[in-house]
Amino acid sequence: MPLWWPLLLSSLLFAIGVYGVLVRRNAVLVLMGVELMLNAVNLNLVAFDAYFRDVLHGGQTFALFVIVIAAAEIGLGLAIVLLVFRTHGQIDVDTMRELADREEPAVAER
Amino acid sequence: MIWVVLLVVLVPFTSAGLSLLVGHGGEVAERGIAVGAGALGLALAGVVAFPHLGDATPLAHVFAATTAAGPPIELAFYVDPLSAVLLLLAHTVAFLVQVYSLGYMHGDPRYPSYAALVSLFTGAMTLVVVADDLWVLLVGWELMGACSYFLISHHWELPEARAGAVKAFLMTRTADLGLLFAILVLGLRFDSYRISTVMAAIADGGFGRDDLWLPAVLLTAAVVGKSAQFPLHTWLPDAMPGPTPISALIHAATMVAAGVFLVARTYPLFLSAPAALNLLALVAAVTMLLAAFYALFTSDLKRVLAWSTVSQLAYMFGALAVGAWSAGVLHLLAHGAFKALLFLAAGAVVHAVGSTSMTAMGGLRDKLPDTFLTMSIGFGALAGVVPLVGFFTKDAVIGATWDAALHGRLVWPWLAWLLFASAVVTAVLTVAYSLRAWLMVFLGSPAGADLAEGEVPEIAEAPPSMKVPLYLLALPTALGGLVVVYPEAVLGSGEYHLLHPELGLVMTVLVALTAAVVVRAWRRSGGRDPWRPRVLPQPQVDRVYDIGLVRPVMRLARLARAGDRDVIDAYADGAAAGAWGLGRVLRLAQNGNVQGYLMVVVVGACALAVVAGVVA
Amino acid sequence: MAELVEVLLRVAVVLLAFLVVPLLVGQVEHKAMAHMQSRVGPMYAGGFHGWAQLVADGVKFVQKEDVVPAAADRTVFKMAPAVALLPYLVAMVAIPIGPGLVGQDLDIGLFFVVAVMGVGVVGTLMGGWSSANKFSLLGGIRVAAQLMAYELPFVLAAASVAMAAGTLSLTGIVEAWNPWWLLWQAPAALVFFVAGLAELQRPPFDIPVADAELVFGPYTEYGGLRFALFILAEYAGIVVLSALTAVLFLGGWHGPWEDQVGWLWTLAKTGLVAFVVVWVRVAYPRLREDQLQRLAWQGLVPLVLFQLAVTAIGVVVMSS
Amino acid sequence: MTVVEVLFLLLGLVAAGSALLVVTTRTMVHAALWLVVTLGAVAGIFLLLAAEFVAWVQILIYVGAVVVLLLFALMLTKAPTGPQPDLDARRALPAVAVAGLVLAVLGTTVVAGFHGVELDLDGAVVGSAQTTGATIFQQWVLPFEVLSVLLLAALVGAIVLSRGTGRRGGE
Repeated sequence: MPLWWPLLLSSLLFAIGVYGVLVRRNAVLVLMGVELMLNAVNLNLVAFDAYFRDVLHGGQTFALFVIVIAAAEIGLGLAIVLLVFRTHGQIDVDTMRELADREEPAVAER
Repeated sequence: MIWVVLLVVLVPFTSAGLSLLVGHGGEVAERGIAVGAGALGLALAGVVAFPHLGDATPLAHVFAATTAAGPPIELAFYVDPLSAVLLLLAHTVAFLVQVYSLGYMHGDPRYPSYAALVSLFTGAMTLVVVADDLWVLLVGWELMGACSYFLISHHWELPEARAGAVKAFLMTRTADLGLLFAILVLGLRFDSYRISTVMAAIADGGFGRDDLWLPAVLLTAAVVGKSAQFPLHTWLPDAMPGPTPISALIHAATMVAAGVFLVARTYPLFLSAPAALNLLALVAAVTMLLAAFYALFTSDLKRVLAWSTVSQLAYMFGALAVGAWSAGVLHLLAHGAFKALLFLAAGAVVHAVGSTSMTAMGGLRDKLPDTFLTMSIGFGALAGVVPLVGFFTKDAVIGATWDAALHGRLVWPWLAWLLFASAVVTAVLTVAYSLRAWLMVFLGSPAGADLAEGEVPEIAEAPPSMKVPLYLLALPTALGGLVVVYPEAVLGSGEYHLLHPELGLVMTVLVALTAAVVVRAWRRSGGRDPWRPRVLPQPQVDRVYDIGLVRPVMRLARLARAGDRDVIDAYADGAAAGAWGLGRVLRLAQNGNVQGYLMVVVVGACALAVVAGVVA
Repeated sequence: MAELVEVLLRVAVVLLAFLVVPLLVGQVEHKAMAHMQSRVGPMYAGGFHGWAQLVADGVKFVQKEDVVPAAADRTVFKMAPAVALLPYLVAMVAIPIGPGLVGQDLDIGLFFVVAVMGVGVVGTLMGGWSSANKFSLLGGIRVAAQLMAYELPFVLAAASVAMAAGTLSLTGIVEAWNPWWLLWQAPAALVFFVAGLAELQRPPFDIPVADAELVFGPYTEYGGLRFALFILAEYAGIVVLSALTAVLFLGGWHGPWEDQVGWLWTLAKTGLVAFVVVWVRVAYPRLREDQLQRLAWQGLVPLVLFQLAVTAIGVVVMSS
Repeated sequence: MTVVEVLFLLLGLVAAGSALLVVTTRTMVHAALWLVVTLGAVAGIFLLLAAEFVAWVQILIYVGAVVVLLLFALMLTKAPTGPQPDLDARRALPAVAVAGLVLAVLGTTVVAGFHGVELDLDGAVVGSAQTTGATIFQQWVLPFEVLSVLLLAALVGAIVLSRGTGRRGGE
């Protein structure tokens, strides 16, 4: 099997994940896009692990680490989402713009 | 012993720091610190001073020295009879002022800072007196200027107090430049900043008559400013809004005395610089006469005393200018005693009456008996009445100018004659204004006699804390003439020519005649002012300063400000406006949409990757 | 060719077991529970003790109309029972009955079984959400919360025994088993069993289907064959859990004459555990939601962490 | 075409197709379910690539925990049954462009960089639990410990986040 097959699949999954993160309005769906991206990374790691015949299995090990990090990330992310839902009543990413630089900045008096 | 010297310097500074630290913590503690430190300082000054009076060998010690390039700056002390007497004078007056202030400043909300500044002032004067290094001396010198600024503006809610403080600060500070440059010139010339080293080198000779005129003239300028001599004399009378004990301190023992002290300390330099001596003589001759005239016509008690200080200081400079070192120094001591007495007594009067105007006084002899007694002694000394100290020292000064006029070598003869004439006329005028003030304050019809019964202000004698210093000062004022008779006991053995019996006789006659004239004029005026007080036209010096200095500086400042605003600021404003405008544009991207941000981030990352790929 | 035949044969046997054994468990549940509660129930189908009642039930389920609620998400609704059932079938493949008697001996069989069992809950969630019924939705939420809480002690308990054996292979674990493990791994066994019950939503952990509050939780809208599949999944889950408990903690085929009748020992132990599962349902009242969470986080997790420490110490001591 | 290649292509198609459905479906829960399919297919690919342990961890953590959490969150945030028209923001075109850019950059890189390189899977060391465990606790023990700290931090963070409003719940 050519090495670029899994790599291309990984790229494809990553791009799809990017699209999902960019276009989805619901925060949970955005998180799903993030999961897709993380999985693409894992696929890459595992493919290269197999290609290099790594006796230390660095690729697989780090794929495991990425999975752990993904679990932590999803736990925190969903905690935040639920918090937002409790305070805002919805989890639409588009409407969460409290950080927008909207007002005129105060100009120091001279 | 040398550690005691260090201690005598440190005690006032420590006391000042403590006073500020304790602050308003407690009245008792505050006052205890001020007076206790004053007493301790006086005791230590006595320990230091008495062994060094007379023929004792001077004490010199270097504590530390800088090791940088150039002549070393040393923390060096030097105690000789001159230092010793001035140390005694300064600490005595300072202690008495602290005691006196207990009564005078009672209830003043700013007493802590006041007491601290008095201590600091004393410490600064001590430093000047015992310093053997010119830079150390400069430190004390400038510290005094700063202290005087703060103390004159003690009542800073009064506009004239603020103005007087600023004026004193600016004028003395301008003159101090002379001292700074003199120090630099001397350091360059002699490769040392030690006063004793430099003076010994000058005394050894090897310098032509005109070699040292520059530092000497520079020092003269500094001294003229510090001691309020013409033409830098205008700050001293304007400093009168300060508390009266401060006037006593400044006029008698510290600030203005420092000028005379500096000349006495660097006397070899002046002796080898005739230009400076001539200048000093001229300044003294003009100043003493001018100030006496002002004193004659002002109706403000404190201003009378202030102008008399200027006039008396001119006597000292006159004596120094004609080579009569001992006469100048002794007159400084005598003046310190009786002027401190006069100011403290005047403070008691002002304290009782509530005004400094002599027209508001009169007939106070019965109401303020202690003040009357002591202040009479002070006025008598000022006027040169026979057994009092002022008679002897003034006689010595006039005698010195007479000798110089007849066969002097140090100053031009005509200048010596002018000085002599000035001194005699000033002595007459001094009698006139002293007597006038004395009559107006203590005799005649009481102020407010034309008022109704209930409206007469209650006038009571000062508390003991104010009376005791008056008597303590009256003692040397009355008996200090002995020093002139036996100067060896204080200044060490040497040739003295201080007593001039024939001149003293002439002067006494003149004093009596003048007194008779003044009393007659006073009688004719009905027990009020013997002549109409008027504001004499100032010799326009302030105006000259205004036109020649103040206005150009202000104009320059305005120009600089305009330039700063319209030119320099334009760049800053432009930069700010540019950043602001750019920020407005960039803010459009900050719409709060995380996904929008992310899109930019991803595109940026891709662009970077492409660039990296192309470059690599 | 022989290999292929063997594989096919094994799969066929597993499939057969999968179809038969859960029914046996169901029958046991019916009858044992009935007798324990002194409510005899139907005694007529098949004659003796109504042994064919289960078959009759099956026939009845098949005959019923396939109803899908109008607001439901049809695809998901229909797929949910299959998703719930299949993982247990797959899990059974890796469980050894005797030495060599296993569908597929995997190197990391334990991990495989645990991972696959976790998938089963997705089916329940699908059913709960797609029914478009608030009881179902609430039930689904409870299922998810319960799974989150009990997955951790479940996996950690399995990890404890894996650590003791030094392998993840189920066959290897049974081979490494020693009777004194009954004492050493007793807390892990308890945690594994309790957490497994909770994952299966078996009483007393059946708050998601609490009929007094939520009708029947995620399964409310299901009827006929689909409901039967869910029930079957539950019984299959009991079988897998019981078999795993037996294999991991009770020594599998170890016992007298194990060389000849080892497989029988495994089945007997599995049956015993399955009976305990039924017994527990009858004996204990249902836990409240908060009690459920507290039991998991304040009881089981600390206990199993303690067990892990004990296991680690034991392994180090014995290996030295 | 070997069996492995055929299987890979099939699984890859499934993974890519279901991933596309994850990001395009109009029904939220379907997205989560399609994610399950994607993750399962990727796990299968892991199996093909001799990463058995990673594959089952993927199933255990992702399907067993992450997806359940996602479904849990969807249910708690009252995700409605049935398709929703406004699930996507009105920036699909730029998003497609950006995703396409990413794909172009990554794809050209990997295809150009590894064109003609064969992935030889015969005799590859299967990533069993033993080898993985040995490497994790020997070579990679430091990152592992760092990761444990990270997990602890995430745990604390999640607890704080969920409890924080609980105390202010009265409002």
